[in-house]
Amino acid sequence: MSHDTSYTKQKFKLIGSRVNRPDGIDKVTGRARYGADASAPGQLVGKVLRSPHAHALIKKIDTTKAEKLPGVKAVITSADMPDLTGGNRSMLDILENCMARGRALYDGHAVAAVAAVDEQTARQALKLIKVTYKRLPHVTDVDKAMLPGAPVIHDWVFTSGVDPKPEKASNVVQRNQFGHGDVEAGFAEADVIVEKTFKTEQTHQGYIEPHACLATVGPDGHGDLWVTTQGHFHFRQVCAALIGMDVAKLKVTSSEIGGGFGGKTHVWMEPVALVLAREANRPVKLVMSREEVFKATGPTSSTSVDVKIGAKKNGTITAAAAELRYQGGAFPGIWGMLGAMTSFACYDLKNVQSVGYDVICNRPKVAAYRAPSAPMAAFGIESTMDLVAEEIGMDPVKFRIKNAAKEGTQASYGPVYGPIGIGPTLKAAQNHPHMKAKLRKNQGRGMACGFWFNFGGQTCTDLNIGVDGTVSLAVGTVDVGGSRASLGLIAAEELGIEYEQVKVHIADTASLGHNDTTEGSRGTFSSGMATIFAARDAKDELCQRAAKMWDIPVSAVAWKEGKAVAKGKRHNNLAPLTLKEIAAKSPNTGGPIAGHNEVVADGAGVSFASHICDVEVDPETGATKVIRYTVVQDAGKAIHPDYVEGQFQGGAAQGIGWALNEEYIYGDDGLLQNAGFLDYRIPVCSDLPFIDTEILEIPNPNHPYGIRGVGETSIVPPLAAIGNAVSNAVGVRMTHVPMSPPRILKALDEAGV
Amino acid sequence: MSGFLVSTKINGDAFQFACPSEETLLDSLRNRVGLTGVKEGCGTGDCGACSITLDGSLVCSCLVLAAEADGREIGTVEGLSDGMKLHPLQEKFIEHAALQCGICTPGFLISAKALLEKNPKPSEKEIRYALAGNLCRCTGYDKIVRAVQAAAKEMRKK
Amino acid sequence: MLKVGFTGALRSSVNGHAQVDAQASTIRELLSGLVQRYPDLAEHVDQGIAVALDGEIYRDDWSKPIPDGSAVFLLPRIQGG
Amino acid sequence: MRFESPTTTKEAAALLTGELGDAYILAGGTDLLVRMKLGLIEPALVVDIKKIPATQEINVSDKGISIGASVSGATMSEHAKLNKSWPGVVEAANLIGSDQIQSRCTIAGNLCNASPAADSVPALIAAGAKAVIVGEQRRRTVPVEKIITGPGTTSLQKGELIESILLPKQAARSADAYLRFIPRTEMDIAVVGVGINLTLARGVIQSARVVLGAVAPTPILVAKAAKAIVGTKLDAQALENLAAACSDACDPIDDKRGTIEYRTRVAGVLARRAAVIAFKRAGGA
Repeated sequence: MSHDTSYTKQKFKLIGSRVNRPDGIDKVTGRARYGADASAPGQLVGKVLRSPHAHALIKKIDTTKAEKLPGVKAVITSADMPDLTGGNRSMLDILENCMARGRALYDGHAVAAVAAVDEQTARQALKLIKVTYKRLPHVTDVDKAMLPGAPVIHDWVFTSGVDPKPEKASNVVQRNQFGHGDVEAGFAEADVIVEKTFKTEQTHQGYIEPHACLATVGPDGHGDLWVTTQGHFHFRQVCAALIGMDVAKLKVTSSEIGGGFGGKTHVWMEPVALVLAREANRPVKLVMSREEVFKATGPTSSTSVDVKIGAKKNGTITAAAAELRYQGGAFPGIWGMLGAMTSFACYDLKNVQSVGYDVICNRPKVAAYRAPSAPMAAFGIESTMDLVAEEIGMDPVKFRIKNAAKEGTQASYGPVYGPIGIGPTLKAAQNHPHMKAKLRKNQGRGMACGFWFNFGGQTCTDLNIGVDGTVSLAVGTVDVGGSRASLGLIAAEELGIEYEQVKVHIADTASLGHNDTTEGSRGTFSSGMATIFAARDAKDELCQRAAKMWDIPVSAVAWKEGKAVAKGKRHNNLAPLTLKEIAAKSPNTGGPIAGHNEVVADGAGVSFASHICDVEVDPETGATKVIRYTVVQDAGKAIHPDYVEGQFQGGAAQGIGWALNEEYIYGDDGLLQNAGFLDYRIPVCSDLPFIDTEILEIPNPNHPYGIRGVGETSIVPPLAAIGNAVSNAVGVRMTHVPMSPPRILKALDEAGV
Repeated sequence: MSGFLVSTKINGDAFQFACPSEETLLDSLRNRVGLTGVKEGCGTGDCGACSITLDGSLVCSCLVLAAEADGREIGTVEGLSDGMKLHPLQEKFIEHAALQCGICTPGFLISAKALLEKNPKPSEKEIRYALAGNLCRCTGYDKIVRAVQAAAKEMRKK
Repeated sequence: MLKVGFTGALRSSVNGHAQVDAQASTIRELLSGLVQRYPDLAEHVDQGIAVALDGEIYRDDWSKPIPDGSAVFLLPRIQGG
Repeated sequence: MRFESPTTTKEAAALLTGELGDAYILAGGTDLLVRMKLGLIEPALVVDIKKIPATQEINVSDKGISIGASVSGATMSEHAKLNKSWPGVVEAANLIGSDQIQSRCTIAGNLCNASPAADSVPALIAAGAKAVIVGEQRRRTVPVEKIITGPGTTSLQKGELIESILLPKQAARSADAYLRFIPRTEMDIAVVGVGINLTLARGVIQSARVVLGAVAPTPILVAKAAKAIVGTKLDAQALENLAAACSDACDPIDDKRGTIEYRTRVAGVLARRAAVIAFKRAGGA
């Protein structure tokens, strides 16, 4: 069914109000059930044995002793997970990442798994599995992995996107070039050119809930998977394909999810749990430890980025170029490509070129992390923007405003922009009181911009009206941060009923058609759209029923302000019928009343933000404290402002952690040294100030309520905003993230400050 | 494996369970008592998601052996509300949207309650330091601190 | 008549052209027409592709009409967090 | 694993002596349970000493203040006399972990864990604290600096446990201070720690003890650093000399928490700052 998705400028009654979320009480009382909170009669404990080496041949795995241990019900290796992918290399990569196939590719790569009657037995069984390894040369640094002499991790990887096609395998998966114009000519026109190299270290999404699932597979081939995931429909498809099940026979239920930020868009150990359950013919609960989460799920790329920007003295950028090298872990990814696409997206550039490389290393397979790849590119570009502004003696905000992309600008990644929000966020930042606040000694202010695409995708929603007039809304996009409240507001708004009369559920895969994963800032955008259409579908039916109740033609019935009204002089004696009145009679007017919608929710609208940040640096220790932080971002229409602000604040906080202290630290042995929250330092409460927000509401013309995705963009500017602030505080340009105290002190030393 | 019989009072009710001596109180509460509101985020005392009170003092239940709880009183998030009446902290966390994913919420509530019992009028800084043992990755702590401030105000009225 | 732009690795599958002319009224027509002319593009289309129409990115809806004169760009499919 | 909770120190010592496998003492458990969780140790016996009355008390006497081995950091922070006499020791103990950890962690445990970066140890050594050690046969009192012999190792014999830590009576016009550097504001392990205890006479530093943590395999008492400030009113030159002596004494490693270069430099910075605090506390101007 096709619907008009365009923005209607309607006046809202409920949208924009700060109602309590429907799952609030469950979550403050401990009743909400997350990934590890489910149990099944007779369940076993699943555990995974992991590689202690960065790169090694697996010569032999002897499981006989483990199998003989009383209480052990299944022991599996890759031999129990045959390749059923039919030559689909990217699916085989997922399978191989779940369980090593002859070679361990990183510290923590799964090599075997067990299911046993309890925790202690499972632990002991792992110890009884004897693996014979032959260590191979490894590489964990992106620049080193690209060098000609580097150990080549996969002999089947030949760089794509280069001409001529390479004859030798390498760690470089692909080269992607974006841009337009003639950068050489552009640089020749420039009065000032700044060229700089930047590095960022690998970070993890750091969700507090470790991956967890409860898997059951019966002898009839039917399976059940309870799992913490951002996309249970995607998990169903991938798991079914990898282990050879019929998609319809595998029911996946998404538990409450304790944070994901992209890290729960990919399967890691769920297929392993299903295979264990099938082998043991018992339910298997598999919960990762925090150490496993760090070592064997999907952190973001470490990067190395060269930026070159040229400008005229009047502030016009004449050319901009970047080369971006992204470490993608042990399997091919698209992260360098995304970095290259997003790098210059904020600006209106005549001559621009960005080249992204995706590079394989002996590290865990990189996964999406909130606006994946954009923060690292922005760190390089936005730092260089400040340097250019300084060189030409222009205020960095003015310099950005002068060059900001606008409607009609050809984006550096290709398309021509429609109406976009970068200009307004910059203006709002420029006028924000934060910009005028006084700074003290050792304090500095910085700002930076950020961009993210946002996308929509496949969505399917059911709206059922009970005989008492209350509404049950079933959606298939996992609620990662309060979207049920927003969707409840949307359903109530559309139907003209109270918010409290709507109950929103996240349906399992057996109860609803396919929904794409909650990623790309799409949850509220796409399920919001499907909810509106499902409600409109239900309203058509409500009108039908009202017509029956009145015994008049349906053409004489309209839906107004939450009621069915009879049109025309002949019927003006008929009092309007409320949804509740119509619902009460539904058993006699045709049975249950429902609305349904399936849609590809496209047109999510690109998103921009400008952040302002003040820091204080202790010049003797290099410690940086963020003392004030402001996020300005275009949200389209903010359905529930609290949760929009929450997304802005959460993204900024993650960016601050990344900028200052978070990093994967590998030893020369290729082993991860800080796989825990003690030494992988995410911000604690006392590290941060209140994070101010300013929501700009520039409606998205492609959504009936004007919604844009808001979840991701806020992580993009902080790295550069803090880098610029530190530079303004102590006069030293930081080019390596995180700007940890030792790095800052070293930079100060080298600069002789 | 040698077992241990633990007699406790949990959220006011006497409760007995048997467990292996090496089992943590966190695992016992979740797997033997059925109180899954107590969460495991790290198992090493770094995230605070498993915060409970033990004889009134705030601890990470992952760093307590279940055997140590013998004869002692345990308080968890499940015991925070008084029947249908939510604790002011619970109310304010919902009102202020102080949770997104909610996995850290039980731990934050227990820590915040411990703080407000000791210090009914904490400054922002005191709140931030008292909650530094509880990691939240969603909110940037902004709305959590505001919710605790609001709850403190509410509780002082009573 | 439409002008269709190519970036990234897609460009090498259309003989290195930055832009080609095409005639199509929907995304489906556009893609099938292009794949016929440039067989190397098929692999990318199979893996997933995004089409930008006047700046708006469409990933799945192949029935989407393309107004004449639209600025069309073929992009690799993106992932989000 | 066997779990025992004896009620006398002797009994505890006997249990530890009698166990053939790996035996561990449980006081606060904030290190022990982490090591068990990470699979680094698999105890055959754990002896919980919290039911031993002698380990639970803080006792003030003419000799000083005795802190039982299972007294938590939180309990220490609530003891008025202890705070008044040894603010540096209390602040060092209170820097160990979050409020959750504070309810459990002990300074005796911090000492026995023998981490080079233990926060309370430099402060205890600076204070001249002694450990009261009980074995099945004998009881001995040993200066704290003699306990840690290397990362993770101590001079305690099999079957011995610490019953209490004894802080001497603080002399007149004396004070201590402890500072550490961590990248965040809370929840980290010290990258550098400095404990200083000093005594004034007519505004001049008469004696001092300066101890560095996390810059060598064990906390180190730096005599040269003390010498740099003794006889001074902590003028700028004295502070410079103190910083230089501390940096000189460092023998750190590069690891995930800091570099050799960084630790060496910041040891001097923190020593200066800690000395100023202790000096002021002691009534110096």
